[in-house]
Amino acid sequence: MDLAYTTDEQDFRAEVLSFLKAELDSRLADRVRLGKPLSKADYESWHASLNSRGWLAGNWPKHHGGAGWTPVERHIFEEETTLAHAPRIVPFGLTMLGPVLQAFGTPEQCGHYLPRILSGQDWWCQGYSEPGAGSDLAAVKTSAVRDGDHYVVNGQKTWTTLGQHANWIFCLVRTNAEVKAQEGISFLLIDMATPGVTVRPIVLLDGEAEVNEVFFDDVRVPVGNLVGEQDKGWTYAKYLLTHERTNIAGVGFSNAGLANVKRIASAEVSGGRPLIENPHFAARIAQVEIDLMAMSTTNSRTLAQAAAGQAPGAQSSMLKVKGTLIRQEITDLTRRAVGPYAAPFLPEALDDGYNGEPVGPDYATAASAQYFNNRKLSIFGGSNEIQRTIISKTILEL
Amino acid sequence: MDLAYTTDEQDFRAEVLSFLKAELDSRLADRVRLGKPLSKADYESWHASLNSRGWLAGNWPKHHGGAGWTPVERHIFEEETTLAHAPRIVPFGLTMLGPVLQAFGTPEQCGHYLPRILSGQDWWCQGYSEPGAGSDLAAVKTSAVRDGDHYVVNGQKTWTTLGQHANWIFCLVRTNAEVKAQEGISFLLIDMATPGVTVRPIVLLDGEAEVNEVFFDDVRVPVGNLVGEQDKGWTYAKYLLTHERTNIAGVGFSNAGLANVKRIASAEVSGGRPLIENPHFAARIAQVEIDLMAMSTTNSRTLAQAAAGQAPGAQSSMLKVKGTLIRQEITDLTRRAVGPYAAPFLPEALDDGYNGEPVGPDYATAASAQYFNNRKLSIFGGSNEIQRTIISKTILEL
Amino acid sequence: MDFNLTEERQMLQDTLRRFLAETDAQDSAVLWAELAELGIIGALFSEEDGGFGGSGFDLSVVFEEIGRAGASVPLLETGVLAGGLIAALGGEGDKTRLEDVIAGTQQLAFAHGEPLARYDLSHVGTTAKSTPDGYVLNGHKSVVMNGGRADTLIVSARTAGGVSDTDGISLFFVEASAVQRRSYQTISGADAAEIYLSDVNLPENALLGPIGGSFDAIETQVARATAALCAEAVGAMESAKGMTIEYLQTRQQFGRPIGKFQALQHRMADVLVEIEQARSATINICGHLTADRALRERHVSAAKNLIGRVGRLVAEECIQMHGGIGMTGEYALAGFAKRMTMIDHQWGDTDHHLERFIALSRG
Amino acid sequence: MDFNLTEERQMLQDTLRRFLAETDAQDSAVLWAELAELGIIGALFSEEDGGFGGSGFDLSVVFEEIGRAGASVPLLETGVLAGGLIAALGGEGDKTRLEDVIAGTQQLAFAHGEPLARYDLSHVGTTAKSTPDGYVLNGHKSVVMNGGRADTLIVSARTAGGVSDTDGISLFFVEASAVQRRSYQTISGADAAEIYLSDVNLPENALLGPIGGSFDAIETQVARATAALCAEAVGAMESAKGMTIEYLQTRQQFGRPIGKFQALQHRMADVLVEIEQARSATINICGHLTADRALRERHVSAAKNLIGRVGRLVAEECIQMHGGIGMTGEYALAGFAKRMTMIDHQWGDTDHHLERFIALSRG
Repeated sequence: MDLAYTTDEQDFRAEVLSFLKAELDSRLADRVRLGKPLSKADYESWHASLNSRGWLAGNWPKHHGGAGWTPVERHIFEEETTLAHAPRIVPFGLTMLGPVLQAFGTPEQCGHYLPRILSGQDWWCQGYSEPGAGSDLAAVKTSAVRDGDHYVVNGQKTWTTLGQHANWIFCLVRTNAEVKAQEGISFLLIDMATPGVTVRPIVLLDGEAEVNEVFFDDVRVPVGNLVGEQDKGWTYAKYLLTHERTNIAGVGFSNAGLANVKRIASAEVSGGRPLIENPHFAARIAQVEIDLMAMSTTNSRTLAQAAAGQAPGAQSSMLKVKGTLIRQEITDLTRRAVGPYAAPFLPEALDDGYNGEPVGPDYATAASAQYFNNRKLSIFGGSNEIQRTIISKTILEL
Repeated sequence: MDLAYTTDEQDFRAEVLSFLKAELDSRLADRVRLGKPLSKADYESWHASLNSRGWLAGNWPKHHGGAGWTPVERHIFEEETTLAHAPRIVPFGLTMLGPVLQAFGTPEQCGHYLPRILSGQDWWCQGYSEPGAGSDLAAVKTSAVRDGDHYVVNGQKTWTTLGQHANWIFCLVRTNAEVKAQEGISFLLIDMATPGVTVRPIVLLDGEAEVNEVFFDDVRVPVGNLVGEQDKGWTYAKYLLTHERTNIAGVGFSNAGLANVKRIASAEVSGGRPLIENPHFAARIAQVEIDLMAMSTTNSRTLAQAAAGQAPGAQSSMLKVKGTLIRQEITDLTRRAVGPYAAPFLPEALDDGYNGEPVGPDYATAASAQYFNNRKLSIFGGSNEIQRTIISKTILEL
Repeated sequence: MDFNLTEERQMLQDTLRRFLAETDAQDSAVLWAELAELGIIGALFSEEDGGFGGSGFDLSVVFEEIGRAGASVPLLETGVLAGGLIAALGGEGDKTRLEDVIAGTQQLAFAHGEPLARYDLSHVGTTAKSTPDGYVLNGHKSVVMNGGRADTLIVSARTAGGVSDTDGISLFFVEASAVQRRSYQTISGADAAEIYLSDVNLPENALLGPIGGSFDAIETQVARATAALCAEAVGAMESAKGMTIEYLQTRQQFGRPIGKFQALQHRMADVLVEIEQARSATINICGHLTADRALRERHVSAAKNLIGRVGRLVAEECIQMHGGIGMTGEYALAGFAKRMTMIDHQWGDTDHHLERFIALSRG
Repeated sequence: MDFNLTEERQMLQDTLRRFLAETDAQDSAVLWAELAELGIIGALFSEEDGGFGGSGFDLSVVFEEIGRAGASVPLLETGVLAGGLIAALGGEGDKTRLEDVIAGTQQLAFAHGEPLARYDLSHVGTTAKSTPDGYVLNGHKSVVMNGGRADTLIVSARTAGGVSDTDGISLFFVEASAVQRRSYQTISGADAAEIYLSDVNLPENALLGPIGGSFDAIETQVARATAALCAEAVGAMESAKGMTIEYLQTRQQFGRPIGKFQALQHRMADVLVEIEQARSATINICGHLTADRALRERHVSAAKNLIGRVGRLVAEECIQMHGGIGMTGEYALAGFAKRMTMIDHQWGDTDHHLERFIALSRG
C-alpha cells in the first residue's frame, strides 16, 4: 500500500504541466471553465497541439502512433488537463473506434484509418443508439443488406454527439434478423458523404445542439468497411463499451468543477459574508469534496488493477454511477451558488467572439445551462440504471 | 379550503387536554417520552382510564360501545395523546379485530368479544406473518383442517407483537391448499389457553422482547370461532389492513419525538453553545420539521377524504412511507443528539422501578435502543417496499 | 378543516385550465388581454380592491394552472407583487391604476433585487434622495421579472438607514421610459431585465406608501408571491408527473413497458409521495398568508424550502426516467423541469429558506 | 501508487482472519492472550517500540478483520490509544509497560472524554494540581472504553488554561484501583465505564509526557484510532454485505429469490458503491497518518464523516432488505449494524467531522 506516485510519474506530471503552460490558450481554458460550448476549430487546434507532442492517443500503443501510457500516466494526464480546463479529447475516434480497429480490424484498416484519426483528417462519430433502443442497445433496427460488394444501409441512429462535425460514423447495423438480438449485429464504418446520409441536429434542453439524429436511406457501403466478421458486431460493441473506461469516473472534471464552484462561492456574498462561509453552503461543498476524495481513490484503485492486467468489470459501473452523481452535484452547487443570476440566459453570450457584457458575473452565464446539460451524464453512455443492474447482476449472480 | 378546526373540534381538543391533565400519570408519560418499555399493567391501566371515559374505542360506532368519533376527532385525540406522551392504545383488539368483527362477524361474536376487548378481559394479538411469508402475506402455510365441530390448527406465526400478554389471537389459516393462494385462507379466533399453543419471545436487536413466535401443534378450535365464511379470510384480512389506517402516518409520534429531540438538543452542549444552535444540527432538525409540517397536512387531507367517505387507497401507502421515514429520521437525530452517551446500554435502567442513576443524562438511556427498534417501522405492517409497489401499481396501472 | 375548493374556485380552475389548454394565442399581449377578460387577473385581488378573490387559495388555484400549462405570463409580477403592493399601500389616487391592471391594460414589475442582494429582502442599495420637487433615484436593479415589458415599475429605494436595514426602504412608481433597461429571457423562457437608474427624477407623488416604512408590505407581498410560486411549481410537477407516468406506461425496452421495471416503479412512488408533500406545503403557506407575521413567515420558508427540494427531485427523476428524450428541448418536459428548477432562484432558494426557517423557529 | 498489501500484511490478514473465524474463546482474557501470542498487538507498534508494524496500513489490516469478525477486544484502547500515547511520549522507564502491552499481560484505557466534552478533543475539565509529592486529580471521565477492565488508565487532566484550551493538557498514569469506576456494556457489546477521580494522589513519575503539552500527541493518536475505527467499520460493512447478498440470493418471496426484485438490486448496487467509497476513505486516512498535521487531519475528518454516513446507509439498508429477521438480536447482522452505527459515536460523529473538515479546509 502506497499512495505516492513514483518519481517517473511525478516527472511525467511536471512535463504535462509545462506542456499545458506553453500550449493551452487561456481564452480556450476560460470557455471550458465557464461551460461555454467549443467550436470545431477549438477541438481541432487542441488535438493538433497534442498530436505534435505525440500525446493525442495516450491509450494507443506506440506502434500505432499512440503514447503508450500506463493507466496511471493516462490518469495524470487527464487530471492535469481537466484541472487546467483544457478541452476534452473528442473520444469517438481516439478512445472508441481506435482500440476496436486495433483489436479486430485488418492491417489495412488500421493503416488507413488510424493515422487519419491522429492527423484530424477524419472526425468520427458514434452510431450506437436508435430511437427505439435507448438502454436496450441490442435492439438495433438499422439494417444492412448485402448487395454485391456493398451493404445497403437503411435506418436511423440518434444521440450522435458532435455528429455535425463528423465525416465518418461507426455503426451497429443489423445484418441478420432471424437470430437472437445480439447475434445478428455487424460493426460498419460509413463515410458520411455517401448519398443517403442525413444529419439533423437535436436541440437539448439547454439550447445546445451537440447531439444529432443520423438517417440512412439506401446508403451503399463497401463491404471492405466491415470491421471483423459479419454478425459478430456485438462482441466488438461490448469491447468498445467495457474496454476504454479509465476516465469513466470523471475525477478530473469533478476536481475542476469543484475548484470552480469554490471560486464562485468565494466571490458571491450571502448575508454580508462570502457564500463559502455560510455553514449550509459550506457543508454542501464539503460533503461533495469528501465524496470526491474517496471516489478519486476508488478510481486510482481501479487504475492500479487495470495496470496489473485485471479487467475492471463491475468496478467501472460503480465509478460511472458515483462519478456522475458527484459531477451532477457539483453542477447543481454551481447553479445554486450564482443565486438569482442563474435565471438570465443569453445564448449569444455563449458564442465565441461575443463582445457584450454578461448579465451578472461571467461565471453565471452558463451555470444553469450546464446544470441541465449535465443531466445527460447519468443517461448517455449506459444509463445509471443499466450500471446498477450490471453491478447487482455481477455481485448477486442471480 | 380552510385549515382551521371547527368550534366543536376545538372544544373536543380542550376536553382531551383536560382529560390528559387529570388522568395521565406523569411517571408513565416520562417512560413513554424516554422510550422505555411499558409493562402490561401500564397499558391496562391506561386502557381502563380511557374506557371509563368512553374513549377507548374512538373508531367504533356508539352502539358497539365506541366513541363514534369522526376521523378528525380521532386525529385530534391521537395528536394530543401522543404529544402528551400517553401510552399508545394497543391496536390488535381495538383497531384491528374490532372493525373486522363489526363488519363480518355474527351478532353473537360481536356481543361476546367486543365488550371483553373494551373491559380488558381479552388481550388480542395478531397471527398474520409466518416465517416463510414476510411481505408475501398470502403465502399462509398454517393449516386448519376441519374435524367435526373443530378446526385442527398446525403451523407457526411470527412477529406477533406483545403476544406475551395476549390470551387470544386472530389468525389467518389455510383451509384450502388446492386453490389460488388468496382463495383458501380463513380468519380464525384462537384462545391461547388451548392445548398446543406455545409462545416464544423473539429478542430484537435492541434487547427488547416485544415480538413473539406462536406455535400451533394440533390446536383444536371450535368452528364457531371462524369469522365470516371459510376460505374467504383474505377479504377480511385486506379489510383489516386497508380500513383502519387513520394513524398510519404517525404524525403524533413524530410531533412528540421532534419536541423531545429539540429538548435534548437544547440541553446538549456542542462547541460551547447549545447543540440546537449548531447550524448543521439545526438544519437537520429544521429539515425534518418542514417535512413533518407538510406530511401532517397530507394526513389531514386524507382524513378529510375518509370523512367524506372516500377510501384512502394509495394515499395510506404514501403516508406509511413518508411517515415512517420521518419517524426514523427523528430517532436518528435523537441518537446523534446525545453524542458519546449513545453508547452505554443498561437494560436494567429501562426497567420499571429502576432506582439507580442513569449513565449520562436520562434522555440518553434509550436513545440508541429506540433508533434500532424503530427500524421496524419500515418493515412491519407492510414493508415500505410493499407500499411503494402498491403506490406505483395504483398509479401506473401496469 | 376543509380541503375542498369552493364552487367559485372550482369554476375558476376549470375555466382557466380549459382556456390554457385550448388557447393558441402566440402573442403575449393577446394572451394577457384574454386572461384579463376571463377575470384571472381579478381573481388575484380582493373585492375591496376591485377584484373577486385575492386570498391564498385563489392564488394557488390560478398559479397551479399556470404551472400545469407552462404558461409564461406576468401574473406574478403585475398581479401579485406590484398589484399587491399598490393594493396594500396605495391611496385613493392609485385606484385607477389597479383598475387598469385588472382590466389587463397595464403591465407592472416590481424592481427590488440587486446584484449584491442575493435573496436578502432588506438589502436595498438603490438610493432615493429628496429634492425640492420630489426624489432622485440611483441604482441598479437586477433580474427584474417582466422588467422589459412593464409599462410602470415599482422600484424600492433607500431613503434612510444602512444597506441591509429593514427600516428606510421606500417604494416609487417609475415609468419605464425613465430608466435604462436591458431586456433578456430567462432560461425558462420568461421576460426579465436589468434596470439601471441614473439620476431619475421623480415627483413627490411617485412615492407609494410611507416614506422609509415599506419593508413590512414588501415582505407580505413577497409571501403571497412565494405562495403563488409554490402553487406554480406544483402545477409544473403535476404535468411532469403525468408525462412521466404515460412514458413509463408506453415506452418499451427489453420487451416490455419500462414502467414494469420495479426500480423505476419504486422511484416513481417516491416522486409521487414528494409531490403530495409539495401540495401540502403549498396548502400550508396559502392557508397562513393572513396569519400573524411569525406564523406566516415560518410557513413561507418551510414551503419554499420544501418546494425547492421536491422541485429538484421531480425535475431530475422525470428527466432520468425519460432518458434521452427527456434531454431534448422540443419535448415539453424540459420546460416544466426548467420552470420548477428556476422557481428555486426566485425570492429565496432552498438553503436561504432553511436558514430563515431556523432563525424564525428560534423566535 | 500501489494498492496491494505487502506479503507481511497479507500474512497478518490471513492469520487473523482464520484465527477469528475459528476461535471459540468465550473468555475475553483467553482471547486477548491468544491475540497477543499471534502478534496482533505487536502489529500495532513500530519496531523501535518493540512491535513489527504500527503504520496506518497495519492498523487497517488488523481492524478490518476485527470488524469483519465482530470481535469485541480492547485493541483500540490498549494498543492504539493508550499504547500509542506511551510509545509517543514515554521515556525509557515506560518501555516495560509497552512490552507488557504487546505481550498481552496488561490492558489499558485512555480516559479522556467528559460529560460536557461531546466530541471536542481539547475539552478537559478534569484537573491535576501540583502537590509537594506529585499531583492530585479530580474529575469525571465518561464513556471510557475498556475503562472497567483496564489495569491502568491514562488520564488526561488540565494543569493550566481554560476548559477548552489545547494548551495545558497533561497525561497521567493512574492505577485502576485508585479511581471509582462504574462499569457497563455499550449497546454494541463492548466494555466501558464512567471513571470518577476524587482527590486521587499521584507521584511525580505518574506524569506521561510534557506537563501541559500533550494535546498534539493526543490528536495524533486519536487520528490513528480514527483510522482503526474506519477500518473496523469497513470490516463490519463487508460482513453485513456478505450476509445480505446471501439473503437476497436465498430468501424466497412471491415465488422467487428477493434478489430478483430490481428495486432491491439497484439499492444493493448503491450500497456496494458506497462500501467502496468507505474503503477508499479508509485508505486515504491510513495513507496520511504520517503527513503533516493539516493534511492528516483533513483526511481524518473526511474519512470519519464518510464512514458515518455510509455506516448508517449500510446498517439501515441491510436490515431493511432482511426484513423481520434483520431486526432480531440473535441474527449476526444486528451486531454488525450496531457496531458500524456506534462507531459514529466514537471520536467524533458525521456532523462533528463535517464541521471540522470545513474549518480545516479554510486553513
